[in-house]
Amino acid sequence: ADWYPYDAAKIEPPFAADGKSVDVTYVPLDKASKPWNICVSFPHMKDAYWLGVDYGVAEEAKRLGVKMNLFEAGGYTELDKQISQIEDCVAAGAQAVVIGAISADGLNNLVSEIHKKNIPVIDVINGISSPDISAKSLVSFYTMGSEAGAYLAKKHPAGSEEVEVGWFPGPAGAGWVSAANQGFLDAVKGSAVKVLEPKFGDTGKEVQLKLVEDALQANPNIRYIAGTAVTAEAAQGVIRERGLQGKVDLLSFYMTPGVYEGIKRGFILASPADSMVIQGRIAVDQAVRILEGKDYIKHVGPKIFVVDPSNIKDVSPTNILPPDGYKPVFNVN
Amino acid sequence: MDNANTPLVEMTRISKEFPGVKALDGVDFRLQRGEVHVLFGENGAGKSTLISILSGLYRPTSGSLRIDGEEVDLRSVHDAARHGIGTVFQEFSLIPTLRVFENVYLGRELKRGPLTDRRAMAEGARALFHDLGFEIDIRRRVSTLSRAEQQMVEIAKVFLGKARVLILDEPTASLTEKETRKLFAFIAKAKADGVGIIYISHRIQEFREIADNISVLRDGRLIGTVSARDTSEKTLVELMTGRAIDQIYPEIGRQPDGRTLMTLRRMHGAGFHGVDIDVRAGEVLGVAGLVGSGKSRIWRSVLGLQPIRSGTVTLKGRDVTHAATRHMLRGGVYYLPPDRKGEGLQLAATARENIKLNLLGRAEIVGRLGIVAPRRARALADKIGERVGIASAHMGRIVSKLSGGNQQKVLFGKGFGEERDIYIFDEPTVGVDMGTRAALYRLIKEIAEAGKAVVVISSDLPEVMNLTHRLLVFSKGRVSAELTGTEIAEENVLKYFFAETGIQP
Amino acid sequence: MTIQSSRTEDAGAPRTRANILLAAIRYVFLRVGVLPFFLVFSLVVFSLISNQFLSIQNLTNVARQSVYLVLVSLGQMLVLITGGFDLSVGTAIAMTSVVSAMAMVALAPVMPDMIWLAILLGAGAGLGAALLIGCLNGLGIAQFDVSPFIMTLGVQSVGAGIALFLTGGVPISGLPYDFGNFFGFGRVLGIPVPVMIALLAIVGIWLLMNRTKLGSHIYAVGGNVRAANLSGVNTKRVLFLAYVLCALLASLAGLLLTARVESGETNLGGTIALESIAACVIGGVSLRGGLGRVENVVLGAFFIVLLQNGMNIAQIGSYMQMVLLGSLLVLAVILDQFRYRMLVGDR
Amino acid sequence: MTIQSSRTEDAGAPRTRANILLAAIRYVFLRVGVLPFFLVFSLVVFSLISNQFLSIQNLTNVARQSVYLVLVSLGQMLVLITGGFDLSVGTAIAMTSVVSAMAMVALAPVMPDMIWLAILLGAGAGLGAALLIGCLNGLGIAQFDVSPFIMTLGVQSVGAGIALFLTGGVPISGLPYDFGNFFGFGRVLGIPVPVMIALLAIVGIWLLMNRTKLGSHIYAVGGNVRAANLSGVNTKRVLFLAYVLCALLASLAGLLLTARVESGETNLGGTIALESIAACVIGGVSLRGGLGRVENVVLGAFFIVLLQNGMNIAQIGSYMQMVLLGSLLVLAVILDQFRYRMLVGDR
Ligand SMILES: Nc1ncnc2c1ncn2[C@@H]1O[C@H](COP(=O)(O)OP(=O)(O)OP(=O)(O)O)[C@@H](O)[C@H]1O
Ligand SMILES: Nc1ncnc2c1ncn2[C@@H]1O[C@H](COP(=O)(O)OP(=O)(O)OP(=O)(O)O)[C@@H](O)[C@H]1O
Ligand SMILES: [Mg+2]
Ligand SMILES: [Mg+2]
Repeated sequence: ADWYPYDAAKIEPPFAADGKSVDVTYVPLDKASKPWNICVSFPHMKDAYWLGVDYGVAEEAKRLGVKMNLFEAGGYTELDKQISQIEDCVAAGAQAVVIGAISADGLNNLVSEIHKKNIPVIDVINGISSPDISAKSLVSFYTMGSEAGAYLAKKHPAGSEEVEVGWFPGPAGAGWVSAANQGFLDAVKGSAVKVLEPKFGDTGKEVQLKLVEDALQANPNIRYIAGTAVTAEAAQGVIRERGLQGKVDLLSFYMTPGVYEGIKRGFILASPADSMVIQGRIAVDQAVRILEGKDYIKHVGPKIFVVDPSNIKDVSPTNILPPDGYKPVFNVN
Repeated sequence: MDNANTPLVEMTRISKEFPGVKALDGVDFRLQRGEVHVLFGENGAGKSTLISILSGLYRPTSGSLRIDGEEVDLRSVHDAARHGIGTVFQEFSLIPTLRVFENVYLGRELKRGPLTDRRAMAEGARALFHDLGFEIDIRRRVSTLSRAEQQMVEIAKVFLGKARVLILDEPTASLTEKETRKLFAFIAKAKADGVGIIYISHRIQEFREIADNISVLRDGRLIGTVSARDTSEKTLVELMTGRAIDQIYPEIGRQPDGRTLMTLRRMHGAGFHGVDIDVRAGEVLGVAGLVGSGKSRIWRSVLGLQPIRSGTVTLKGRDVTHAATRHMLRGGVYYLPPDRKGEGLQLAATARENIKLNLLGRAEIVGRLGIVAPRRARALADKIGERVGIASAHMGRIVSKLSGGNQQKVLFGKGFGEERDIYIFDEPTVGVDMGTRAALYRLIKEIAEAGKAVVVISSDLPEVMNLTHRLLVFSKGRVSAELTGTEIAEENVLKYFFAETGIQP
Repeated sequence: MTIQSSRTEDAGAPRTRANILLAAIRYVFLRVGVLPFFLVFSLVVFSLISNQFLSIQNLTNVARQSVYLVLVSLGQMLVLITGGFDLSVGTAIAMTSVVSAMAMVALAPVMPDMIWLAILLGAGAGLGAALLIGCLNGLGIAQFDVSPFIMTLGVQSVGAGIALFLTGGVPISGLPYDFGNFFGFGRVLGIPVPVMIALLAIVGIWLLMNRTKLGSHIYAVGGNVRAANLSGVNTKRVLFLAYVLCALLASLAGLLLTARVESGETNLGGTIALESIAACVIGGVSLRGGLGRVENVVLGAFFIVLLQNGMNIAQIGSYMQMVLLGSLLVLAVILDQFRYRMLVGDR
Repeated sequence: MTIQSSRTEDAGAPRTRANILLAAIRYVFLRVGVLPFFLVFSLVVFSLISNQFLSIQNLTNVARQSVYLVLVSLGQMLVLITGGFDLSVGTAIAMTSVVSAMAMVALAPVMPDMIWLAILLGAGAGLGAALLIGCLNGLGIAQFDVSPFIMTLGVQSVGAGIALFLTGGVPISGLPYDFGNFFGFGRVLGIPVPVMIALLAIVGIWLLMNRTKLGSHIYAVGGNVRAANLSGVNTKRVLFLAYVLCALLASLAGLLLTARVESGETNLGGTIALESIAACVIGGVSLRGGLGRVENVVLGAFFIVLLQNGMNIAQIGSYMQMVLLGSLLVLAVILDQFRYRMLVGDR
């Protein structure tokens, strides 16, 4: 079962902050002409999200017949380690580099250095501000947040009864969190949805669990809990414990296996999917196309859609999630 | 300088209190230029405390201190050094991880420009050791030196600084005759240069040779200052103890033919070489010797606190040569360590808890699952406290806040926790005042007369001479004499302190 | 020094009311440490800020949230009293979570009729994994005399690597419902099961420390290891057992957390090592070893959770929370330092 | 003990070639520690695995990458030798990065003609922030006698909170180009500027430790603080200065990193505290204090970076890397333990 053609959106002009989104259908190459060496760098591989990207990157490398070599820095505080790892893999002979960046600005120098060596750099998932990037395969977290918000706004349009939403966007200060936060808040503007003060916190289950409990404590009238996937996963138990099933619904603004399972079992209401597997796949395809001098879309990402009980049966989970029991793959030869 | 009569050091009404101990009580002390002034007194009399105040280590609770007629407030050793006071502390002040010459120059490094001049320091140290006649490689790390060598480094350190006041706290404790001679020659030279010297020693026979004046301290008070030339040793000892010996030391009955409970044979280890000892029931065995003679370490190795290189230890017929400490204790040995703060007591626990710790081997206190019967343990601990004479109000106090005497009683009390056959007391009365001493001696008497074996290791000569039935004298890691009855006399013992190894009379 | 001079003052001055209050504060401070003051202070402040804070419901909420930190802090207390510390409790939690979840997920389909047996075996596997961690720590520290810092740090790194390797970072879901329903959310006699278990553990550890030989020996080893040796304590065995018990308590917390989040997670317990040390220190456990009481440690852990809860309810930003927690920790230790000096005397 | 007995053995046995080799290994081990063995071993293994590894390009790569860890490890060494440690170096780096970047971004437009002055002032501001951290640590540890663990942990938490608060977690970009061009990528005499600066720092710290009074006193305080005090060393001042110097060295690393990434970042140096301690320990610095040589620490830091580089090039998965690094650390300390016993003698 091939993943393509896949509904995607490209940004025109590429890399522009105010670029327009144009729908396209993404079709990758069939095979690479030779086994290129591609290096991939992630901030970490401690959750299912990055595992999904790993799955996409590794599978696509296998499908195209190129070599892939992946590093993870160990966390979002390890910018210096990410830099060293990328330098190391360039030294080891990488011909293209795919980066899920820890910092939007902090890698600019390195990117231009690599660019000078004629090695293409592809920006995946997180976003890098350097103009020397060759291609971007990502969706904006603003859109993710806004999709989640729009879902609620549609259910509770202006004029209907006001509903309270507890909002848990993730760790304060992280780029993707502030983008999603903005998107969510913008999308519910003008509807009957009343968002409570955002509760920032690390995306560990204990932390989110505490935040949710404390919020339910402070605001007994909450109708929805929306936030990170971890929030939604962690909240399921609390809802059940307090007998709030049906009284409080859960939303995530991105997809993980836990959220998927939750939607399937009816514990979680909905979540937009950014198809992180596909983002990984496209990044590798872009790299190969650049290396082989073929046409490529400079700035593209899979189309975002909301998964809820109505459509979950039609969605192919292997495009939006790593398969069950998938183990991280660090090398493809 | 203009007034030659101004004393170099003048300490007036100096008092110093430690929690629970009044170490000094209104002591006056003067030192002139070119004077060698001996401080004399028994253990815990306050000698070290007095010179520690002069060295800036402690600040007096009250009293004033003048140097060259000028009132000073010494806040640190560094401060004192700037006033020209150099001290050899009883407790060594060497850094084990540094080399000899680095230690010698520590705190007053030679510099060339902004950097230290290591070559000059090495040269200086070499020359100094040569002048002093100490043969030590100045590049060795101090941790690899023997105690005597460390003592030499310690001495060299203070002779390096151009001190106006030299303080030597028991410098000869572990030196040989030869090195002691060299040291005395140096002291004479310093004296001629107008340096004032404070000298602390327990060796009375040295005083005649170097001292001008002797100040005697007892229980933190100045008893008097006498001229060294006109005062006999006997008078000095009387001044020092201040009471008739037989009031303190009880007569201990001896079992005529006690069973031999423990035997040491051909014991070799760090600090002792080829030692044979029998420990018998119903007898007090004394062990005397200079610092570093091995008198402590032989027993520590028996207890498993340091390795035994060769030899055998037999306890009631069983070979226990390399047994772990706890097995020796379970076998019926009690060891009272000399350093009660470092090794003896749980400082942050109460007296009762300290004693209770040694009750945990008793079946009636600890059930089969390791559950402690709290009330029974408490009652038993209090009974032991009573037996060793700790006031019941003190049983619940944190032990570090008790006086040294009471701490020592707690340490004795730990020995009564379980049935023991052999009691080894290493410095049983260190830093303990006379009244408590008498009480502790009575405890020793009780134990011995109940048919237990008692070993008393002590650097307090009157103590070992008056308590023991049989006295072993250690010298350089060997037993230089075994004395009984009337043989146990001061000049006899002293003779064997310095006896070359193993020569029997 | 300090004590004596103030004592003399006390004796000299007339016994005014202020003096009695000061003496009472002094007494509580010396007996229990700074915690009661912190606790009273924060209770007052938070209940002024928000009237939600002191509601019964919120306080039970805090009680349940604090279960995990309490359990880990109890273990941490054991090793702190011996004079060491354990940085690998977080790894013990993650390991337990991952291993027990994997075992349950593997066993549940095999024995569908005996789901409780599968749960039991799974829990056993988790505890076993933590036991291994504890044994490693204990061995290195007691036998090879490695500094607890390096030993537990190394084990933490190794354990985290293995846990990640086992799962790839993906939560292991599909645990038996009964597990989460009972250990995560169940109630017995109206009391949440995790709270119940924590209470049992508290009582157990209290008995251990106050009524058993091992407990006395743990205090003794931390108070003065050489003196303990001379009192016939098998110091190596005691050290070893302290680390094993610590790992097992962390593991218990890991099991309860796994039940609570209903999945096996590698990223549980990321900061709990430092938090539990902080809880102990605030609860008056001395980092020099030898001092520390079970009830105060429980209070300390409870206090930290209460503080976080209060700060959450008072809407204090998470950066500010970091600053406040850090300062509080240092303050607590400085005050503890004074307390130690007062208790033991200088040097 | 150990030394003496084995010495006699050596003397007794015939001087075969194996014996000489063993004696040589013993000698190197006692003088320098385990590091040379680790280094040789990993060089051999990695160059067998990949022929990229020993290329000039990769080795200069390693040299440049190791600059930051080397600088931090030098600072860490100072405090380790005094017998403490510093967990807040990561915060010092983040603080420096954020503060200096903010200052430069604010100043550059004000003084467009004197861009170097703006850079200088910015760097000064960054160093000042780290100085504050160092002073706090030093004060708490030297004056209030707080355990280095808690003190630096608390300061770390407070500092991280403040750094995040200042930036909101968003990188500060728009630094003067000259800053990045010179300190991040510039070359002087063909040598990268960061490497140059690290070399200067190494020489400076070497001189400090081997040729100055302060250096000797740092060793003395760590070797035996009471004896140092009795020798007239102002131990509190020495302790204080060690923590200040440590923070400043970390700050220097922070400046260079900031120049390298051309933005002020709070997410630098997350694990550098533990890595630098590991580098020192592997370089033979004793956690008991008093022992440690500059050149070996530099080698230790270099080794860790080399190891990570080698593992990256050999494509060892990062989970495995965690396991390997953790085990190596513990192994190094166990071996160091033996070495210490051999050197100092078993009391
Ligand atoms: N730091 C201290 N804390 C508490 N008590 C102390 C301290 N130092 C000394 N003492 C006590 O003060 C008293 C005097 O001790 P000091 O060391 O001055 O005696 P000394 O005359 O030097 O004895 P010795 O001949 O044994 O060296 C003793 O009772 C001792 O226990
Ligand atoms: N030459 C030496 N080398 C190493 N340590 C020594 C040496 N001499 C004495 N010591 C240690 O110094 C401490 C003080 O010794 P102490 O004053 O008890 O004299 P001692 O009883 O004669 O000592 P020992 O019997 O150990 O020689 C003891 O702990 C002893 O182990
Ligand atoms: Mg003395
Ligand atoms: Mg002795």
